[in-house]
Amino acid sequence: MKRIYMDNNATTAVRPEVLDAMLPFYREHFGNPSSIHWAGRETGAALEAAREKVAKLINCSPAEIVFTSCGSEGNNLAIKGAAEALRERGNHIITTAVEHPAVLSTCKYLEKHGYEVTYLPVDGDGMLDIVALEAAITEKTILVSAMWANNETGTLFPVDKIGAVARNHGICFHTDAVQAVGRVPVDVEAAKVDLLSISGHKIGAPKGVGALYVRKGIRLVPLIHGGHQERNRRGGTHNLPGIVGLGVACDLAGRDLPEVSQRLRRLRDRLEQGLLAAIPESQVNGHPSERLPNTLNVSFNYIEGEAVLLFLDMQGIAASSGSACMSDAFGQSHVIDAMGVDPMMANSAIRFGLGYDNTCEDVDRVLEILPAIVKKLRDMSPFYHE
Amino acid sequence: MKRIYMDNNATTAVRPEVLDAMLPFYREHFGNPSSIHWAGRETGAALEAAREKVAKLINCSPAEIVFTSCGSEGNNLAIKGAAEALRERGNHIITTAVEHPAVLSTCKYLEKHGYEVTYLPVDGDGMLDIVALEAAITEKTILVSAMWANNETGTLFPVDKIGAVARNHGICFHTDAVQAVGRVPVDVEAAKVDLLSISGHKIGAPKGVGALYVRKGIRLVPLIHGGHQERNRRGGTHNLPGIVGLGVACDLAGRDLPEVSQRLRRLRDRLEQGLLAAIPESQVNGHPSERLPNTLNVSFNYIEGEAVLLFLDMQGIAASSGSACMSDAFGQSHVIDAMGVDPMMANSAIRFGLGYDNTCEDVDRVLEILPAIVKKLRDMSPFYHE
Amino acid sequence: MYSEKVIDHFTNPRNVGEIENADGIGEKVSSSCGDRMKVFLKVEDDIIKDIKFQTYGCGAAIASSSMMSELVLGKTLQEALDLTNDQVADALGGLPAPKLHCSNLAADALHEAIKNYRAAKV
Amino acid sequence: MYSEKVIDHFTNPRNVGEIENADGIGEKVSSSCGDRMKVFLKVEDDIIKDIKFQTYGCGAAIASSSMMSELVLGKTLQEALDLTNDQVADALGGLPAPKLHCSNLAADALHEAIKNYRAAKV
Ligand SMILES: Cc1ncc(COP(=O)(O)O)c(C=O)c1O
Ligand SMILES: Cc1ncc(COP(=O)(O)O)c(C=O)c1O
Ligand code: FES
Ligand code: FES
Repeated sequence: MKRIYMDNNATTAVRPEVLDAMLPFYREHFGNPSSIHWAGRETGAALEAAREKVAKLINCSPAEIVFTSCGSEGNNLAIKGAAEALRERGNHIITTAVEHPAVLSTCKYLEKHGYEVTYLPVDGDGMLDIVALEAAITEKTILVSAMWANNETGTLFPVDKIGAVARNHGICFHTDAVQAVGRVPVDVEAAKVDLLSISGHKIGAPKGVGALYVRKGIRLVPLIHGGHQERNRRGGTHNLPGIVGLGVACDLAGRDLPEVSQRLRRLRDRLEQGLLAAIPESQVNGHPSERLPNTLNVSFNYIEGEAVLLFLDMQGIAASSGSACMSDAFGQSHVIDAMGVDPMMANSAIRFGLGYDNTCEDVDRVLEILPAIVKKLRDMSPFYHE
Repeated sequence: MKRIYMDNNATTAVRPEVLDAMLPFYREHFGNPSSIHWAGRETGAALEAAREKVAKLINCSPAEIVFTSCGSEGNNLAIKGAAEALRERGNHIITTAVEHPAVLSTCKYLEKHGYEVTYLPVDGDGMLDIVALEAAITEKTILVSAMWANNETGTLFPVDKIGAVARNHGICFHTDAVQAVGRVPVDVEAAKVDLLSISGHKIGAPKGVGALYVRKGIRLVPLIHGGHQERNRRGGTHNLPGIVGLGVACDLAGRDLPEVSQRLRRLRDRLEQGLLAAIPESQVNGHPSERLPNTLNVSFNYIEGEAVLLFLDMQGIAASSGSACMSDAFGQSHVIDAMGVDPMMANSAIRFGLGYDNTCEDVDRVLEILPAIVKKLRDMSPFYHE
Repeated sequence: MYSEKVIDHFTNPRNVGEIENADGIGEKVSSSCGDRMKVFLKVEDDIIKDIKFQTYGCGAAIASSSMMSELVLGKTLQEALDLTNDQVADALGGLPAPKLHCSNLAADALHEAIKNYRAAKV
Repeated sequence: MYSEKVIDHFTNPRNVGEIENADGIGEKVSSSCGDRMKVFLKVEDDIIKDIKFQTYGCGAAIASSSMMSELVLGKTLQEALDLTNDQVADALGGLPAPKLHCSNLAADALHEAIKNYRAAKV
């Protein structure tokens, strides 16, 4: 049975060029880049070369890149770090109801420590209302954290407008761009971003590495105190193989982005239109146009998403319901919920995240299999009557 | 020119068996272990198998292992996490003057947030006085953080005694065992440890992975908030290849420890005795017997350590002065300083950290080269008169 | 994560559907996840002659419904009332901890159907 | 981290040693790191006929001393006084930022030696 992986918003396979570039750094060039001897010099140069590649992809200068261990660390460092550094100026943070748990639970944590957090609502397409953002700003507002692309629906926030509003009010702007970087063009200058989180394993780099963009002049209290690494912004010996991999993945993403995103968009649209046509009472969750090209979140009323996923899995097709990190918890996705989707519709939502390796045959196989699964489950459902 | 790497306290090469075990997890088994489909199931099993291996090496149960990205993260999570969780019981922390920067700068940070920290002194061998520890305890003491093995000198603290004192007083005990695990036997039950930090890249696993042992029942506020990973103690997608590598490295370390530590001790002693015999006015920094078997910290009066390291480096020999993380800073090591070593002697301290791959020839080459380097530098020194 | 038995019952659930003119109908909604199960009974001489179910829920809920129906078909009402949620889960070879509550739907809906059957007869 | 010139001067430092009965001796201790440099001069007709140094310090300090000695040997005292720390660092092909202060020792100790030579002559 051919295995079809369509869960690339959860994580991606490491690209072969990335792995090849990493391999020499495990056993041959393994020195600590902070060391003064040959073993450190070798890796020191590789560290800075990778930094330049990451910087280039998002249009910043290398010194503005802080390497982290994952997107969650980046989000925690950005939000806690900026909140603490700016504490004397205010205690109000604005975020949105549909952020990743790494942002939401960090904000909940800060609420226990004297910060006030506004969670902006979204509309039925998962879109943010920029007027509501402006209205939420008070003179105590020190930080806006709003994601670039939603991991569950793919909806793209108007980051440049958010950035302009924040800049106008002199407020620090963090964006969780873990799903956006490498999938859509990301330019920190154009979007007036101050802090931006990246995660390697969403773009063909390995798990265990990420980066935080920190605009020059933005103060940040470190999350991981320690040595002088990363200009005192992140302690710990550098994960050289991972960092080298992230560099190469950013390089490839920058090079391939126009072509790959167009190809994935075509596949995604084929999948979307095929499913909507074949399965009555189904709907897409997310913005019709302002959406990641690889993402399809779709609901089939009267049945439960997990059951659909299990049947897909038995046929070798890997998809997911919402964020992987939530899948051991119950109930609906907080994202679909916030969009005001009817609860039964929401419960049936499943997410396809297409990736570099997906083909047209993959899509056609899903189109062949999924309608029958939905029918079988609906026939079991007490809510469904043909 | 043969390259000789003797900086294994800074970082080690990944062992071949470890790398082999990791490789399938980059491109074949790359699923997110939190996912319910085949790609997640594959890695979920590997994640738990690795957890068992790490647990076995330090004699704890797998549920007590939290995977981290490095030793520094583990130290930050342990100290900040426990300090905050225990805040209502008190605000006093006891640590030592010779801890790694990841512990010391975390404590300095907490001092800015209402905590009081006692930095216990050490004697001329870098040894902790257990009576001084007892004397420092107040009714507000909530945490003791004392390292198992010092990274610069190799001195081993009497962890079991510290653990007994802490347990008697009902105080949480964290130990930074980054240099100890895999090099000397570590048993969290025998030592009555509550929190213990491990770093992969010091024991033949890759950079970018570590673990924190958290005794059952010990409450900890997370450092990286996010999804439900690691029983809510550490958010972020698991670094599967790294974690698998850490598991295998722990397995190998447990298996080989008696043989390897004996072999390295013999090499280290040969190096130590050879240098002391060949170079007058030299001394060992660290405890004569209670010391990591692989570590030699040695001073050659009248000259500067960095100059010695540069000459060694030109001959292909990688050693270091103190902790790599400090090597872009100036001045003496805070560890050697705290031992009360005369400043000029302290300035000349260099550290050899022997590792798995070192041979007797490696040691003999250092013995052949180093005395001449010291002589050359002494001949240049305004302080030296034969 | 799921045992083979769960997968089997989930993939090929036994006794799915409705019974027209059922003697007893029971329905249960999970308080923790909102999932729902409906049980239809045909009873003769206090014996369950036929049973069907409809389930809106996760894989564990569907498998539990199917297993429950198999366990009580042909049994007396008293035997059916003695069936516990734990027994359903055990018969499936166990369920992952976060999925244990799903098996609750099955026995509870069954008991509800029996109660309604008896109430209608009085 | 270090340029080839630094490595060359560090590995084979020129003019190391002492001059017996030197005409001028200067010494400088770094306030930032405690390292120390001593310069010995032999002067004839206001020209540096011989120069030797002793340095207790890092690689950059040793290379700076050596480069300084080479730069001023055979030069007039005035030319030697005009030599700046920056010129020493530049002649070495630059030094890494945290090591810039090390080159300060060299010119400073030289100027000290000239000062002492002149003071002794008076
Ligand atoms: C004693 C000790 N603690 C902590 C660390 C930090 O470990 P890592 O580099 O994995 O963050 C090190 C090594 O750098 C160490 O030697
Ligand atoms: C939008 C978003 N933010 C943050 C994260 C967290 O990234 P990581 O798993 O690398 O910690 C993810 C993915 O899990 C994500 O999709
Ligand atoms: S999650 Fe609702 S019944 Fe299983
Ligand atoms: S560090 Fe002291 S002179 Fe360079």
